Amino acid sequence: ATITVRDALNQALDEELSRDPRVFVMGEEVARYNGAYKITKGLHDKYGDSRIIDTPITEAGFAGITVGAALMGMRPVCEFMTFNFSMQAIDHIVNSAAKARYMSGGQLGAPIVFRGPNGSAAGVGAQHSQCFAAWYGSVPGLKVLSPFNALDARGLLKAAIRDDNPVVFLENELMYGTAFARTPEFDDVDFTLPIGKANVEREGSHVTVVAHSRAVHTALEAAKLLAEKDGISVEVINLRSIRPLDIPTVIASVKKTNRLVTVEEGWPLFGVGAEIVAQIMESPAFDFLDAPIERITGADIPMPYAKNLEAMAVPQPQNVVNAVKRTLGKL
Amino acid sequence: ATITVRDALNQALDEELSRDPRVFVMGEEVARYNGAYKITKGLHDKYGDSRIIDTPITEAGFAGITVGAALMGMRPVCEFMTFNFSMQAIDHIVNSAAKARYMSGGQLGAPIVFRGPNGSAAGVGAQHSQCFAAWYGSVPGLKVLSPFNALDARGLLKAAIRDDNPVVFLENELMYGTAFARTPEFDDVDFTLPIGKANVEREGSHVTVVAHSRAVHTALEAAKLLAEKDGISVEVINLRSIRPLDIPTVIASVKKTNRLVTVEEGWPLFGVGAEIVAQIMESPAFDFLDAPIERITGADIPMPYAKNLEAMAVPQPQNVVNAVKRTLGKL
Amino acid sequence: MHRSLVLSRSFASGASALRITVPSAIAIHRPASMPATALAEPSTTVTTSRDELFTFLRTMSLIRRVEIVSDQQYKARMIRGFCHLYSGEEAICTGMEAALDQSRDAMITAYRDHGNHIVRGGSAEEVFAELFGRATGMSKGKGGSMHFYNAKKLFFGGNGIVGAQCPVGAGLAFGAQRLGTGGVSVSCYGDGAANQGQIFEAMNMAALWKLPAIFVCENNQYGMGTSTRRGSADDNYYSRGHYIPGIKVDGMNVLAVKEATRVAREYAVNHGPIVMEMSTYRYSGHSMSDPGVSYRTRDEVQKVREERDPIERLKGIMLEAKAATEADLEAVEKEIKIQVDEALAKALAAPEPEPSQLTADIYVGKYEGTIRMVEKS
Amino acid sequence: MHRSLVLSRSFASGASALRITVPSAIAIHRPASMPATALAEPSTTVTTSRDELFTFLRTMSLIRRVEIVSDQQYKARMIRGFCHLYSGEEAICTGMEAALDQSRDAMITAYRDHGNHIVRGGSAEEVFAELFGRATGMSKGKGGSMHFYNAKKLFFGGNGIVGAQCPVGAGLAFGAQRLGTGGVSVSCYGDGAANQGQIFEAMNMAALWKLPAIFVCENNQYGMGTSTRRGSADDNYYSRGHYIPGIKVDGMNVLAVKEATRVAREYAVNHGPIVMEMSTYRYSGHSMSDPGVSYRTRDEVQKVREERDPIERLKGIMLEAKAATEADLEAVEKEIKIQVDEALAKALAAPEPEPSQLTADIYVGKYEGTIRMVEKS
Ligand SMILES: Cc1ncc(C[n+]2csc(CCOP(=O)(O)OP(=O)(O)O)c2C)c(N)n1
Ligand SMILES: Cc1ncc(C[n+]2csc(CCOP(=O)(O)OP(=O)(O)O)c2C)c(N)n1
Ligand SMILES: [Mg+2]
Ligand SMILES: [Mg+2]
Repeated sequence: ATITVRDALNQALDEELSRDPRVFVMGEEVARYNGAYKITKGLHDKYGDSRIIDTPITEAGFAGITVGAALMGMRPVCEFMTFNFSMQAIDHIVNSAAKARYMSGGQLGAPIVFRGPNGSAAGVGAQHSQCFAAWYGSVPGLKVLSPFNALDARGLLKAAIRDDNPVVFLENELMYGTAFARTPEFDDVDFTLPIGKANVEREGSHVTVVAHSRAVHTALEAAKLLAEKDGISVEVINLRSIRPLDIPTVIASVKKTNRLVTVEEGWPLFGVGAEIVAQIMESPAFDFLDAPIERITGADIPMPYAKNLEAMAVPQPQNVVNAVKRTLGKL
Repeated sequence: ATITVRDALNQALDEELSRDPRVFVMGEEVARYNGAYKITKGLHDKYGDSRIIDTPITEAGFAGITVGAALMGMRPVCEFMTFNFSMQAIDHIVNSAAKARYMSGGQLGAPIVFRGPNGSAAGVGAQHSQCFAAWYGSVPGLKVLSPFNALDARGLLKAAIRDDNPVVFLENELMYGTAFARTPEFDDVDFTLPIGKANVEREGSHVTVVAHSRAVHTALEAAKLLAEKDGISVEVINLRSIRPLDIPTVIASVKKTNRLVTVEEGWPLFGVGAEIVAQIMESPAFDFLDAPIERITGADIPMPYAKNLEAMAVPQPQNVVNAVKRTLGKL
Repeated sequence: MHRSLVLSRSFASGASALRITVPSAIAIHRPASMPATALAEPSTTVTTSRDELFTFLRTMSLIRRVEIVSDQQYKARMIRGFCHLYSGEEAICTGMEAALDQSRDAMITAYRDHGNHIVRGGSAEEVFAELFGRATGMSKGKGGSMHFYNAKKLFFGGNGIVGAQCPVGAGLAFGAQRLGTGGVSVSCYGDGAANQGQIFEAMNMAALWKLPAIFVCENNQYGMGTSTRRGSADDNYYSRGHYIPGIKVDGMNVLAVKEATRVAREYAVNHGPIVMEMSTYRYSGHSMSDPGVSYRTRDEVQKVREERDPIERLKGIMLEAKAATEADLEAVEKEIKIQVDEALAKALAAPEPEPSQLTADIYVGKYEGTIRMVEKS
Repeated sequence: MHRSLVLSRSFASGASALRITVPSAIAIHRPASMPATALAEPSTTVTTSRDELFTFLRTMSLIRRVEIVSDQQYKARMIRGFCHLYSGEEAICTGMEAALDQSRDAMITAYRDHGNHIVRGGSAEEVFAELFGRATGMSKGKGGSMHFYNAKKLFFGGNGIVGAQCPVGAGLAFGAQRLGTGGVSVSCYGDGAANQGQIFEAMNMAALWKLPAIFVCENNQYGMGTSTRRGSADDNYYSRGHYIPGIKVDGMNVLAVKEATRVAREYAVNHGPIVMEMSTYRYSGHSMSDPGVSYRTRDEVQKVREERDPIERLKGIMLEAKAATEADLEAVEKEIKIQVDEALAKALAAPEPEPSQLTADIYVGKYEGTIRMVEKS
């Protein structure tokens, strides 16, 4: 049996809504329209106006409202139609939610899940394609998750909703429709994945490739190509969590493979790959590296609309193949 | 003769206002109040309501207005009372200004300088102490400058105002009152510093320390201590520019010293130091490193108010001393 | 627009004045503090001409046709991502433009920008080429449907962030004021956008500084699937500027729009900001991914099409005024169809942007760094 | 507040009702769409008691004294960074609190939060300790002047970002509504903050969802150095909610504030959001770094102090009502002075936070990563 990322997210929301009456979903078009990307499909029918709440187009306002509701004891799920629009509300995420507990000496808590599609989609241009993993990942007080497949989507979203801290949950529109296998544990209503733990999606021995979100797919495609055509065995790590960042899992892999490539769709500078490189250099794994770490990233440009340009702006499997080969001295 | 950073900024604004009638300054309390930190002191008296414009407390609104004015051919200087409040307007900086030229196929231009104090001050707590260097530094379409001393302040601000692209100009409140020597070229009305060029503030041979903004001061203090007490010769590089990042200058220095420490006051993850580490690993300088690069950063916490805690949250000269010694195997 | 759409055949009588009766403004908001005489009542008699009426017809038909073809091309997978059609709303930009001065009045709108682009001199070919992501698109194929601009004609887009165009639009007015051009800015936004806080911020500053800014709320009754009643505690958008005046107009009557815009422009130039609420309707779904029938009935859409369609109403006016015969109208339709088909063919044949375009136009002048690609090396 | 400030000596007559005449509301805004009866007129006769009047006096005097001492301590460099004093505005939080139900009515304000904190049960000692960055501060010394909270008493700060407290405050009302507590939220914001777009966003949603939210604009005439006239195109803040009702009150008369708040609370619980504009004045500069005399005259400040001081006016009322003698009033002053001096001494003697506090309270429960320090190793 398989399930799409969309359905996995929908199920996770459904279950958490029915498990805990304090959970509610708020955002633009989440209720009657069933969500711009149909993640909340059917939930309004099932839970009604008081749990699934359509807002006007006012991200600062409704994000702030979810913070207040959380302070009063509710467990909001705040949907941004896309994370691009979270910039309107970023002050509430950072200043009202993330810092609240610390500034209050532990008195306040804002257990909110800020979720929605993040990063680039297809043909939506510069204003609708930004990846916020590194920005939010830099903010103490937040946890930042970045699921790749349906298992991640379900397990991490449920974990996020149950977490007592504000969580930024970065989905990927292009993955919504992709179906993945359903493992036996999957359907347990209490199935969650641990926050802060990366997952080895594919074992390998020659090179480690670490990625998050849709870039994991790109990495897996590359791994397949490399195995088939070149007999190169790639270990693919799916980060799952951007904050905390599970460097121990990367270290363990690098100690085995002695080579590392990072893949992300976001902009290169001050990005996820940069932090991984820095932390690996600070770790015992550094001495195990047989080649410099390679970073594959989104190009350092606003996202172009034209298809040919867009393809050049986002990592393709071939880019990963090239990087892997470079670390092996085979290119 | 000496001049404070504050006066250097004030002079630079004054000169550019008088050089180009399209330049104006807009922000909260910039006019009659002479600026919350007095950077615009006297300018309203001199240039009047049409050039120095007080706004209501509406960052999204007035930042957007500066974008529109720039599109119409003006050269706005948009002051954020502190960059913490730029989060209210970050969408305009990124989506309206930085991406405009690209999305329009080169038709639109938004030559704006977004400026104000950035990063931590003293005793202002978590919401007023955030460093935005890495966030803005990640955005294509922007240039991001981070002056350290009065020379930087003057030379870079004038360069920023004359640049045809949107520039984020990150000042540091704690440096405003510090006086620096005035070199002969300083007073030239056309004195500018090149954007994208780092500056070697102190030459040295054992270790390179690279920093920006007030952390340059911390680095210089550490260099002094190390020279005096331990006979260690530290080369201190003042980045000046976060985007573009002048890695060639860092590379050249590392090739000489074989050791590198980065210092910044911002949060560690996905920060300036991380990017430098990653770029050095990607560069020919990597092979010249005799020790892993050390990162000294702000602690990964919201800024605490209490003085003793605050001091632990921000890099002190001793932290840099320790890091330098670690790279030399002397600790 | 006039330049690119001059009548191909010109009669001696084409330019002579024609006076046509239009419905009065639906509502006017005059803040208590404002002198009653500052804002004139839009006239119920509009002076136009046969030429102008034909120009309106051509423009609106062109926009409609472009949208119909865009719809087809989207379904044929030639257009990617978001694509928001303007069908039903053509009278707004067309009527406004007739009361504006393109040489100094700036215009900005949101992502539903094909129509505004066309009235500001954009050709159908440029529109299609942009939608197809071709080098000959108005934004060289880099912007897409949401990002049309014509800087030379003071058209500034084309903004995908709901509401963000309004402070920028106020800034255009600020620029015009400081540069002393005598121009105004027109910022179009939707009924959904009307709730965005930054619009209030922009209106406050515009009022404080008496910026020559016209804020145009295109009230098409829905923001995506949210009806005005569900999204706005107060759906009288014309008076939501509160301390600045407002006019509510039938945005599906091109002559009423022209007349109200004339009045609004006059006010804006002399006194400062003003709101116009254009009562309108969008025939299509919100974007191509929205069938547009889950939150409203097919009947509702059909009824508006039948009773208020801006093109049909203009045709009715032209026939009634004896400014045109049925045959004339049909001729225009045909002419536009041919024009659009030709444009489509050219756009389809246009080349993709050169790979070098990937890194062009990020900065103007020299960029002092290197632009990193997906692979650094 | 009542709990922490009970009269030390209680007379048999202290609790018995006293009826006092207060000035009527300065203005009331009733949106056209609202039934006239929904919002009662605040009464010009307020029922109070000798006990309550003494409680008011004690609270306001305590706040005033705390601010005076804070000013001294700031100048003595015991307090760092920003410090915004509330002197002159004491009647607002004091009067409101008397009409609220602390067990279910939530309160949130901005950075000028010492007064609100005190009426929500905060002691002078906790205030000073926080200002000095000591472990016994209300936020363990981690927040500072701008960040007081008392979550148990539903006081949520303490927000340094101008305007941001208002959507959060609406969210507190949302929480109260969904949890069915019967409580309201009170969100205090300044005249400068009133222009922040997110306040309009919050009001729109509060109106759509009928949230029990009271938006309290503390109009002290200036946002930093900007007078209301220069910052707000419309400085009638009580009616800026436009489609929601508003009451403008003399915010320097504690009884008028109490009565208006009673009416507003009644409305909010039953009908939804309402705005209160409190006409007030701040005696000090904006913060300790502002002398506060460049944008207003010393005379202006002096005049308000003489004519409108909330403490002096309460004293006048008490004397007139024969609820107190001059000697009683002096006794309160002395008592408060002693109380504050003791608090100050304790706070000064309190320890700094433990170094381990540096990384405490970032997350609740386990954090799955390691928190990086300035030096990693
Ligand atoms: C800040 C922001 N939030 C959300 C969106 C997603 N979005 C795009 S259009 C739209 C509806 C806008 O409705 P309206 O303003 O009425 O304009 P219309 O589409 O009807 O022309 C939404 C919610 C966005 N682009 N930007
Ligand atoms: C978003 C934001 N912008 C600017 C500031 C800086 N600032 C702090 S207080 C203040 C003035 C606020 O005035 P008002 O709302 O009238 O409150 P008052 O200080 O008079 O109580 C300003 C501009 C801020 N803290 N947050
Ligand atoms: Mg609409
Ligand atoms: Mg004020």
